[in-house]
Amino acid sequence: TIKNSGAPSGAQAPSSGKSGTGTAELADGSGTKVALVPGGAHPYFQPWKAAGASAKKQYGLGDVTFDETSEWDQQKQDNLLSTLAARGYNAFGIFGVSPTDINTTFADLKSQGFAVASLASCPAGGTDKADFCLSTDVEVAAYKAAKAAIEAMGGQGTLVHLTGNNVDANTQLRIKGVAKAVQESGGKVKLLQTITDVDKDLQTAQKAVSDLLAAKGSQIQGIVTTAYNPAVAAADAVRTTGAKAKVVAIDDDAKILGAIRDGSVAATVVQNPGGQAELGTWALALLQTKQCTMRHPGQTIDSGSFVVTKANVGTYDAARKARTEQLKKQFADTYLVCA
Amino acid sequence: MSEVLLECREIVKVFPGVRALDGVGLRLTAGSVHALLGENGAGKSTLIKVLTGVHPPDAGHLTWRGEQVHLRTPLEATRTGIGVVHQERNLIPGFSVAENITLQNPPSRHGLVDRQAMNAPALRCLEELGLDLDPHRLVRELSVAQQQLVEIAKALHTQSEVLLLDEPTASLSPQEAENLFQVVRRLTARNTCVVFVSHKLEEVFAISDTVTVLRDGRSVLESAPLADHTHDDIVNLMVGRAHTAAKMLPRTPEPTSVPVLALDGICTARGHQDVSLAVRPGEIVGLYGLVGAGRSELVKAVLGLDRVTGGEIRVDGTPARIASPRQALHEFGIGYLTENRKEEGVFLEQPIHRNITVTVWKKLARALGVVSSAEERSVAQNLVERLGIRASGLDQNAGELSGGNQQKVSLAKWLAADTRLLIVDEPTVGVDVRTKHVFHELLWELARTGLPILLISSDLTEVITLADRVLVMADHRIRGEVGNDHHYERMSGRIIRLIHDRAPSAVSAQQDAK
Amino acid sequence: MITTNDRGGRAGAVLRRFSRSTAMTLLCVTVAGYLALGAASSGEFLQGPSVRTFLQYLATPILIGLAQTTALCVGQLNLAVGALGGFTACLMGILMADAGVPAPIAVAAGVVVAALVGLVTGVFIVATRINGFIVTLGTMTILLGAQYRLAGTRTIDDYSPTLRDLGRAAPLNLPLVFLTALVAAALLAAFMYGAIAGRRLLAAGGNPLAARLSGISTDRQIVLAHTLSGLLVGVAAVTATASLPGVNTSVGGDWLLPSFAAPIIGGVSLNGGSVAVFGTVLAAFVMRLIDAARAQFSLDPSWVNFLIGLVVLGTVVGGRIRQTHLEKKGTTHERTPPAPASRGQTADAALPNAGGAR
Amino acid sequence: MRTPVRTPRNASRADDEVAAPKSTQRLPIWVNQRLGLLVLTVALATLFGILRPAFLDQRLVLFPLLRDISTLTVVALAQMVALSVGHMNLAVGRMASFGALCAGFGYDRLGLPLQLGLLLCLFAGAVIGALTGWIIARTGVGSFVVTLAMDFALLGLVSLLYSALTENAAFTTRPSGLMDLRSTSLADICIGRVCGSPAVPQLAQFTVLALAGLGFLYTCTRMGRELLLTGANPAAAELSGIPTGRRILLAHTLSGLLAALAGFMAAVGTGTFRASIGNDFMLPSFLGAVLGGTLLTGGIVSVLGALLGTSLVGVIRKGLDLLGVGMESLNIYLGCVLLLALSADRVRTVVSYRKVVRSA
Ligand SMILES: Nc1ncnc2c1ncn2[C@@H]1O[C@H](COP(=O)(O)OP(=O)(O)OP(=O)(O)O)[C@@H](O)[C@H]1O
Ligand SMILES: Nc1ncnc2c1ncn2[C@@H]1O[C@H](COP(=O)(O)OP(=O)(O)OP(=O)(O)O)[C@@H](O)[C@H]1O
Ligand SMILES: [Mg+2]
Ligand SMILES: [Mg+2]
Repeated sequence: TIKNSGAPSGAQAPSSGKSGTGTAELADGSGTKVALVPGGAHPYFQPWKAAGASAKKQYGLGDVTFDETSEWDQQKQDNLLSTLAARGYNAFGIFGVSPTDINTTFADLKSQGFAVASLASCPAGGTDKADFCLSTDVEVAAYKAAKAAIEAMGGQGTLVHLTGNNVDANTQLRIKGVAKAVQESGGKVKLLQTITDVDKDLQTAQKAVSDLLAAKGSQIQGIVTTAYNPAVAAADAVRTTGAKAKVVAIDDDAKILGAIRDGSVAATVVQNPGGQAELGTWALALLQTKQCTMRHPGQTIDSGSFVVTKANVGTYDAARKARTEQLKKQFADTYLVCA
Repeated sequence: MSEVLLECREIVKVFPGVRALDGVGLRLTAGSVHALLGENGAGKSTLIKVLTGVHPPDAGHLTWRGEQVHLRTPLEATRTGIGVVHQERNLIPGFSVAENITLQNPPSRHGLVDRQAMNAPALRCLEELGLDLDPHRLVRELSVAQQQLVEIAKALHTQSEVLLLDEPTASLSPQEAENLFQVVRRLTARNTCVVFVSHKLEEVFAISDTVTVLRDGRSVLESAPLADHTHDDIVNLMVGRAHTAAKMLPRTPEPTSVPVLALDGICTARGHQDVSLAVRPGEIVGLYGLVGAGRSELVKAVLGLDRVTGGEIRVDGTPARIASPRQALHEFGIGYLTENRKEEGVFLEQPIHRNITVTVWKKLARALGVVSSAEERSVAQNLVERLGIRASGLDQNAGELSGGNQQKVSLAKWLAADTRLLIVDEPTVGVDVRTKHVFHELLWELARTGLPILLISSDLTEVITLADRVLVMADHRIRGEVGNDHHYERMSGRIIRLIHDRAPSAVSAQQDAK
Repeated sequence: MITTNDRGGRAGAVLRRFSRSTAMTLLCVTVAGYLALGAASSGEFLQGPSVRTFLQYLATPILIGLAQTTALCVGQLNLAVGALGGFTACLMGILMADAGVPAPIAVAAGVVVAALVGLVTGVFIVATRINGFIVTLGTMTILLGAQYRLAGTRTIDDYSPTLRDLGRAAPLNLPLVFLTALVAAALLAAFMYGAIAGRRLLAAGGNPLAARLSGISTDRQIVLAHTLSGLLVGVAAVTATASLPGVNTSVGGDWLLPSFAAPIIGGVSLNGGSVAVFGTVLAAFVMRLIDAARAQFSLDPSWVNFLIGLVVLGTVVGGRIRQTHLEKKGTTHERTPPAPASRGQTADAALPNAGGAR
Repeated sequence: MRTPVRTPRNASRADDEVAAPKSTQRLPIWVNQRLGLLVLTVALATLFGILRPAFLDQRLVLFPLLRDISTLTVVALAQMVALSVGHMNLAVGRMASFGALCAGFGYDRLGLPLQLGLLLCLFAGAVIGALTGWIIARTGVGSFVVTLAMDFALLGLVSLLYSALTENAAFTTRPSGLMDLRSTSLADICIGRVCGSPAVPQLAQFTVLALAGLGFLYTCTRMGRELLLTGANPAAAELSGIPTGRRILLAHTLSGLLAALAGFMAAVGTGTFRASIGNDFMLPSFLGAVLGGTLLTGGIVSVLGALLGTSLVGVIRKGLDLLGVGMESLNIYLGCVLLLALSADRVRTVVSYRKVVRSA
């Protein structure tokens, strides 16, 4: 049922797989060693570990490793990648620490013949030197979060945005996304302040939130957070101080899901890290074995983002799984060209 | 024969690069004053450190009242009954006088310091030394001499049976030294043994009973009665051969020539009033005063380290404004040998050759500021030999030298600098007899070749030996001038009188203020 | 011998000394800044909840500042402040949440472990004679690893509600954690000023050789200082664990620089031998004021950093200009350095003129 | 010779037969701390090479390792220069990022060629350093406080400038030659048939230059000596006629310049000029310098030591990476190996000291 549209005619073996992935069924992955390299330790990436391990088993890959030792430093990440290459890894799923630099790294790896995927974040500036980029659109996710917050606030009021490192391309995109949502409200929602640089540690985040609530608490109706530590801190502050501000968080760490359940967080925008790792590993294996190539090298693929509220907190994961399945089909159908 | 308290035999102590003690013996008997003599670097301080548990000996025995002991830490030594004043000042700058004095066993209640109980013993010790000092003052606010006395008071506080004094009088004025000797006599009357290290042989002969002489880490005379030896004997033993003081060639400074440095009515922020003096080519001007008279401070103000509020400084007859010691050295050719060698004189953690050549790098520098290491070393080597500095090499850190040798290093850099005027502040503090003569000859010769020297010294003999004129300073003012006739009795009488003419009024003024 | 009059004079001298000290300057800055903020927020800043928030977050900077002070007073540095704090916080969290250890025991265990780590660090420094800077850098790295190993990337939050309540409690609007920090500061001050052991510590820091010659084991003081420092970090970790929404690997990540800034701005010298508990506390206040101002005026953090930097540099330069001005006018011999001076000469210059009429 | 007067050779000195103190052997050269570091580094590299032969892979392992070491060595040197006068530079990282900002600005807005941008970067670093030094020297306030304030000011300034000047908070324009500088090694330089090793990045030329320059400064010149003595004892240095104020200024200027150079190298290493450059410079700067034997209190520096200290840490880290030590244990092992290695070195020193003393 799945046709590889646009694939060169002929040389098409009939699909044999139950999943109906056609020739995108991996023939032999035992020579493929995939390294999944996040930018550093962060709860967001934790599903990668399990997804990578299961992909290894499922597709019979030579190895899949998860290495988060890069400590949010581009140079360390570059070093780590070459070390991994020296250790025999030949396919890389990478979250680039610095979106403006990572293309150079991708180009380096590509030039050595490795398969490279940009996972969870795309290089800044439109071009992508990796084979593909499978990520949430950061700007869209932030936009969705802001929308959710505005909705929770009842469509009007004052909003505050808490986020991470100011001088980071992704942060700039998040700021843009939130601004866009605020603008769309047509003046009914006012963005009081964007507080950056509060993701470094939990205490800084908590302090910033408390100070904010102490100084301007009465004016604030909504808080949208697009970084982990501020989200945890904001949820807690709202719960303990009884402030009426609605908090919208990001990601689905256990702590945040708990807060959704107890109501201190109105909504969260979850992304699809598990899907990214699973699909990424699979596609990397196909590319590495030269079984397939990308139809449009450097293509950007949205892995999806979902607004989760108390209502769908129990079910969103199923929706996400479905989305992953659908993505896989799309990969086989349109993004990959397989021999 | 009274009881032998502490005895040591065949003590050996090795430092990398030098065998500081090489089989030294010493016997200390109760109720005596034992002089420990030797040239700079002979090993006196090292022996004292071995006896007080600072350095573990590499070989040898120590016995206390006939029983063998091992002193591993200073605390053990104190507990055994050995008190000590080390050569270098060792006080805690941020603590009060009282607390420093009682540092070894502070009075306490339930582990808390009892500051009230601290004052009485501190005051008692200070009083014994005739020192009127507020026990609450912080030690870092005290002058060098006051700190030295506090250090002695601290040793008195331990009430030990053996008291080792390593050059206690080096920076004391005669009065204070005399006070100290009174204390020493009182202590010996109480059956304490006092070990006395000094380079001032007059003092040694005045108070000591027995003597040990060290040379190159060996005892050449061991615990012998001092009365059996003459002054010259002792010097010969220390030096290792017949020592003859050289006859110094006469010097005739030209009294009418333009002074190289002239101060005219100088007032400073530190309270100097109307200070005038002049130093002419080839002249040695002595500036005498009791400790704390303000001589060092005057020089520092002149060199731009402190504010001059009035008066005029003239160099070679032209009015000059000296902003910094650097300008003084490089523009006016004025060198200043500081009295405070540990803090301001030598770079303890730096090799000797750097310490000496620091003032001449500017001259040695070639293109790109390159200083040839060989040339630097030859300058340093030359001075090391000339001053007889005892070191295991030019690369040894100055901090590892004996006190007197550090003083020589400190002087050496000014000799290297080839200045047009030399201001020397207490140049022979802690310098041994022979070297002191060498220093004196050197200063004399320098003056003979036309170098003017301003000699600040609290050592009256030194001033009378060297100076052409003696200015007397007290309480930040020049009290008068005495032409030197090199006759000790006459001169000392006149100088002391100048000081004491005004002293009573100063004292009463102080009392009024209180 | 000491008359009452004398004592009065001494009290006067102490007062005079204080009026010229760094602490005085800081006190003025704190009061002025606080009032200015109060005025700017039209009084809101001086009201209950704001005051409470303000004080709540003072606990950590004060405690880590004190921890660093104890290390600095013997001339050591403790780079492991943040890592040890984070590690201890995570340890307590894990003990309570995962191992089900009752809160009091977990807290006690945390503090003891922190003190033990300090002890081991001290012993290692003394035994190997490796520079304390390097050793604490090493322990910092190890502790960072251990903290990550304990907590991973999750946030541990299901621990004792009582502890949490205590962490948030604020009788009379004075947060308990802040009071804890103040008590720690008072105890430390009493220890440093009044206890024999504290005096030994300072003696060893002020002049190690002299202390050794007076029978004080500098080695032991170094060990003690690191142990105390660890203990204070442990207390800081307790307050953090109690007041945070949960503990994770990021806790302690931002402690290092503030831990140095507070004592050094407060007047502690890096060379050892000095301690300024009051100054450290005040410096923490000043830094906290900046946070509060940032929230009050909705300042961009970049601007805040930029301004802090400029203001400090400006104060430093301005203080110097004022001083030169005063000196020129000749109205004073004594200087009030705006911050600890690096050169010995300033210390001399600040001394009373002995030659004058007294 | 410039000694002023001839020695007064008189009777008492003419027949001078005073034996110099019996000197024993001084500590042998092999007690030298630098040598210890070198031995340690080589030993660990060999160990890792045996455990994982891939460690000796020139292109994938050694090249990036050396590129890293090159950059961090310059950072350590920047700190070392400040330490030499007994000061600290807490703003090394921020000076680096400021320098990189200026270089990026030059390439992006002014269209400067590679070399000119580098010069602009160095100039900017030197100016900031000089400003810092000037404030310290003029006010006498501790370098810790001043450089901390400078760190804050630059932290803010750099982010403000990046936000104002760029879209992505980074300058992405790359002048021609930049990418070559990033990825070329000595293998790309051939003299006749003989080419260099592919393990040595060309970026290392800056490090070599910095090492040579500072080595020359500290061992051969008057400035270097005066810097050291200023650090060893400021009061004595001032009284010996050293312009301590100017030397402090010089030290901080050099420190700023080297920091900026490191910032440039870091930017070249990753490809763009962005604000996060230098974020992690402070601790390695101290670690490299202090491990190498530079005293925190001033007066003693070791230029080669900075290289060796940085290399040791780099090798340990790389080795652990290659062994596949995960995030959970990496830091634990890193710290332990470092401390163990150093203790071993200490033992060696103590043993040899004892030997010398005993043999005397
Ligand atoms: N810590 C040390 N390291 C190396 N050498 C040392 C050390 N302490 C002393 N020495 C050496 O030991 C020798 C004896 O020194 P010591 O200080 O005992 O001399 P001294 O007799 O007290 O001289 P002075 O009269 O000058 O004080 C000297 O050559 C000195 O350089
Ligand atoms: N650091 C200081 N703090 C307080 N008072 C000081 C300090 N240094 C010196 N004084 C005081 O200043 C006065 C002058 O000291 P100065 O050192 O100039 O005297 P001096 O004549 O050179 O005597 P000497 O050098 O022999 O001690 C003394 O009364 C001394 O107590
Ligand atoms: Mg001596
Ligand atoms: Mg004097």
